[in-house]
Amino acid sequence: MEGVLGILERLDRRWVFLAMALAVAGPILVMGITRKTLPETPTDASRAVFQVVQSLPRGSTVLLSFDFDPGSAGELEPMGVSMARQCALRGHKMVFISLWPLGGQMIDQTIKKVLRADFPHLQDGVDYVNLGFQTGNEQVMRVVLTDFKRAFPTTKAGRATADLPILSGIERVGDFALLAQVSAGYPGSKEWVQYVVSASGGKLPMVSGCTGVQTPQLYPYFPGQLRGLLGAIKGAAEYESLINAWVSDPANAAEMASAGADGGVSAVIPPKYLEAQRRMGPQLGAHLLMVVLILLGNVVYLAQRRSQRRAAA
Amino acid sequence: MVRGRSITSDAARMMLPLLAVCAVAGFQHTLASAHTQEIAAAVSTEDAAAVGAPTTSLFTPGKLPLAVAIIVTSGCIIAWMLQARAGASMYLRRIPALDAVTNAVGRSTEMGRPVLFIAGIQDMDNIQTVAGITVLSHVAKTTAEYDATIEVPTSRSLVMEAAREAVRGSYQAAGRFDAYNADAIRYITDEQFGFVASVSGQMVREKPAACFYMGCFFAESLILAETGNSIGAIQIAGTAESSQLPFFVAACDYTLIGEEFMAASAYLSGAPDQIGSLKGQDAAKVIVATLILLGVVLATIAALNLPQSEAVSRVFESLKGALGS
Amino acid sequence: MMRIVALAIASVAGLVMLLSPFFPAMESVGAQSSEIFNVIAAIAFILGAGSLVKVNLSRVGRRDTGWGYAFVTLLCFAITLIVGLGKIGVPPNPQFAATPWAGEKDAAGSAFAWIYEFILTPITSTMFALLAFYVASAAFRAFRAKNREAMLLLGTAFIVLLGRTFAGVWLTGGFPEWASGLRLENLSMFIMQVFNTAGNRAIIIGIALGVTATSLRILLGIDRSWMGAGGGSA
Amino acid sequence: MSKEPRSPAILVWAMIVLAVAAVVGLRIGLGDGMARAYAERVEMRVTVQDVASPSGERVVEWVEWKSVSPAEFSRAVRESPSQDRVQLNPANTVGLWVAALLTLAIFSFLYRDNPAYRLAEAIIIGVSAAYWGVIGVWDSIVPKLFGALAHGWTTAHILPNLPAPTTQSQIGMGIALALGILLLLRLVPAVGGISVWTMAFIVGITAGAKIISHVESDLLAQTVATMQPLVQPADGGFWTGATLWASLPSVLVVVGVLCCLTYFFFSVEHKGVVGSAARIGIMYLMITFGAAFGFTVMGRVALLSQRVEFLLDDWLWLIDPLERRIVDGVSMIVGTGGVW
Repeated sequence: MEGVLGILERLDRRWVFLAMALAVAGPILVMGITRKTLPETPTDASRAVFQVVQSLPRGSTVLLSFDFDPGSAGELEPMGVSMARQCALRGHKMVFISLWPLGGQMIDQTIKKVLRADFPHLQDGVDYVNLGFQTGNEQVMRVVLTDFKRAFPTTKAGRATADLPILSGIERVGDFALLAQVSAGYPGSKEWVQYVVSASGGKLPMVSGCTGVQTPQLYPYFPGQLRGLLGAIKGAAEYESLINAWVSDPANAAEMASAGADGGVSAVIPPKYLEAQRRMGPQLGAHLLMVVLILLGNVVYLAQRRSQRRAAA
Repeated sequence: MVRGRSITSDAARMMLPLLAVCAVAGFQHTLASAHTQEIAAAVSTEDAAAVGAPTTSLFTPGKLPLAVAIIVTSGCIIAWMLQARAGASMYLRRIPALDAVTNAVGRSTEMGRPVLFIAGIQDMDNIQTVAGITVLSHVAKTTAEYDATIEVPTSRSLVMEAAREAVRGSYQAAGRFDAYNADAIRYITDEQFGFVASVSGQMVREKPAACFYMGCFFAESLILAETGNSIGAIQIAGTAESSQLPFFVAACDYTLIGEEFMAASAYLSGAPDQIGSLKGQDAAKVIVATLILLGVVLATIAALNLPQSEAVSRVFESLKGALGS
Repeated sequence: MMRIVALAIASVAGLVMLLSPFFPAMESVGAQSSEIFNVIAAIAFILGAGSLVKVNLSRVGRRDTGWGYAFVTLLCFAITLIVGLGKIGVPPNPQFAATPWAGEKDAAGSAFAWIYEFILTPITSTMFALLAFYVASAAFRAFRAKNREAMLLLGTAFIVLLGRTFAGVWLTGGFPEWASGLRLENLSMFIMQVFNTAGNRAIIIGIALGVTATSLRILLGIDRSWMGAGGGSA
Repeated sequence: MSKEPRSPAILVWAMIVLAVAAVVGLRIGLGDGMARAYAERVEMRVTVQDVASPSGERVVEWVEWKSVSPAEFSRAVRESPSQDRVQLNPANTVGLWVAALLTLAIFSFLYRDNPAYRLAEAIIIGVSAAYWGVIGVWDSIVPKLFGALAHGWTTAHILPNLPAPTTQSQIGMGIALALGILLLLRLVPAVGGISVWTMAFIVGITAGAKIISHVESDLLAQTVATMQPLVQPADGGFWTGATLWASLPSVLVVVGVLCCLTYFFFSVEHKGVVGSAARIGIMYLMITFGAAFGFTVMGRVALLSQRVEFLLDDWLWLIDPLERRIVDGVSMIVGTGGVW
């Protein structure tokens, strides 16, 4: 026993690093080859996101703000993909915007991955549109409060928004049925809540997905100003699993057919809709390692303290 | 330092005018509540004037609560600054992290290793960077006095300029201008992790004996603190980024949490009026706490089904209105 | 004299910013000031680049240990600058094909985009990924139950770590309904909504007061250390 | 912590490095190889107005290469072996190798500082400093400064659809240019001191603007948000366990905010009642930090996973979770002709 403790006490931190590398790479390799995922039990905050989108009347116009870039795409892209997918399944119209310079590209990727691939009948400009990035951070939010099209005069592709069919009934941000937002930092969820949701007097419901770092700062807003919250990759995986469960349920076959989802009800979920769930594998490995490390660290500490006390006595 | 008058009695004196101002603002809110919604929708943005007819009013409506809040908080701070300047004695509790600055610099001198100072990774338009630069000037004064070398890698060109200005001033004030080396304060790169890659490499090679991280930090906080830990440096951190505080708390010897960091420059200067401003901050905190308690009591009575609840609820709404929501 | 003018500039600029939200005529000053700042910061890059080049050139010139790395830095700096400013390899912008320089600086296929994708992104995101290793080392070394405060910190981290993976569900998912509040995922929610909310709120309020005081000290000219007034005392 | 590992440890590390090298070596020879990027040729053809030409317009033609997955390349070859629409993209293939080697170089810092890391560090400093300089020119100087002060020239050569500047923005950019030049005078030692004026302007606007934003969105908003009723009556009566339970969170929040604020007091000694409150406050803060730590770990691990996925998927072609290399049900990992 003394020997093990001695080793732990003098443990070079490189071994901790190696353990972390294995804890992350192992599950990625295994899950990458077997294509299996872990089951998810969704929390209230994630379930709320699913239900808010689900409860909107068919054909509502949803504003999706993708405020992130490739740096945090690992955590956030699956959220954006799932949001777009659920909106398409429910027949909602989607207006995509971004307040991050590279967000416009993230939107294009999502449109290609979800809408063009699985909902080919949806038309650009009628059922969805990418308005791209706009500089100005909170200033943009202030402008969309009164005049949405002034903040976004053209689409990302350069078309004028003034006569865009999808925006026909939209004058200000409050005219959208829902604000679905994905946030990597500033400007992000907090600013949308502060400048837009509060100013709309609570009339504009908002759901948000954010990185793990931001989650603690956003919890104070749930379930008040934020109707739903996806926290980190875990929230993304929960949300993904909720949609996948809905899609796999034969009871929803008719609705899916009317939404024009390609392929209909199928037991096999395409891998692109399992990304977040797959990434929970390395999370599990790493978290368990962290827990073990904290325990080991304290065992060492307590043993040291006991031997010090004995020496003092 | 001798203990001054108790803060509670000072705060009590502040309360009366404050409550009067709140009452006025609340009254204004109640009067305006009928059309507040429309005004809020229209005027809370700069576009009202641009989109609709230009507003004729000289003042932006709906901003009274903000003005009152700024006047009250600034008033507290200025009032105690003036008191301190007039010679009133001010007690200040010890902040161990700041008391450790001298020791850390002294240790660097003994070991013949440099002191590393990082003023965050944001530009001069972030107030934390400005606060970091003011702390830097105090640390630089100590290094000048102790004849230690100071290294200041920066992540922005403007910060480099400001840091050079501050350090040069400190060396001049300490009478050690000959020891000032502008090239020790240098720009690395704006890129967050490019900066960290360079600084952590530098730390491993030069092994500074003391590391200061004072400013706005994001994810790099832990890389810096862990690298500093692995080379056995004394580390003192201060930031107002609450998401990074846990990492500094876990990996540094001393951490200034939020407001403590903002107070560091005043504490280190030891000048009476700067210390007075800290006491003014405390008075503002008492006011905030009193308002919270008042609001909680009113909200609780309003939530209970008492006969008076409805009237209290109206008072509560006025109070919230006076505070701008 | 120079310093007094500087002090006056700071105070007047600050006062204008402070008053701008209250007067409709001045409302756009806020937005404009951030544009002015961005342009000044971009111009200031000349000074930063000057410092970078000077420090590295002198290393190469003196043949310091590791001067080769300084040379690599200079080379990469020059190449990226030329490629980016010259828009090398940038295809024409389909909408404005007649305008010579209208192509996006980082359009697909350009050299600048290649540098971004295959040099900048891998290095910076791998630096970022090092954090996963450092959190593990910090957890092993620093999260020790030395006192009550440290115990709270590590206990909370423990609950959240477990509560946010499958392990949490697996460990406490069997708790009966009346004790469902103790399930790890619900417990971590409770911590977030109560303790974390309170802690964060107080930090935010404190910072707001701290920022106000710091700014006032600067605007009133009491704290002049930023402009090299030596050690800060007025 | 950074003690040198003893010799058996070095042996273990050497074996790990060898194992990784062996996997890479095996991977190059196995199946359909590894780390290749493909692109599809897209011919671009745009007619633009040109007063110089007799017809009044001219045609601009160029070729763009759009990245496609390896599976798309295999499919294209299968359909028509002689096609040249989809091709190997040499630049991006080299790029994949560069990216992978740089990734490994940075990871090697975890073991210790070494020449590979120092090289990556030297590269990133040079590249990123220039990168941000270039961004500053194309995103700030050109559209804002040139756009306001030399609008005609900017629209003719760089940004054809840039809106005309307002007088206000022209004045603002004039100020910016003047202050920028003052700052650059730093390079002239005789008058360098004047650059402090620019700094004064920046520090002044920062200080003024931050008072407004912090008091408005932080101080006032958070104070009001804390004003919640302490008692949340639940169904089934007032003095019940349910009410008590429902009210607990709001009581804890209010107590917490007040105690944490007490901790931040500077001018009162932390003794007696104030001391107890401050101690409760620090406990709240520690729980807050613990929670933030736990959540942040999540994000950090996600980032590491992304890098590992890059190495195993894009570079080594060991896994294929997104099925980018599956052609007609056969994985290119195994090789379209070989066996795993």
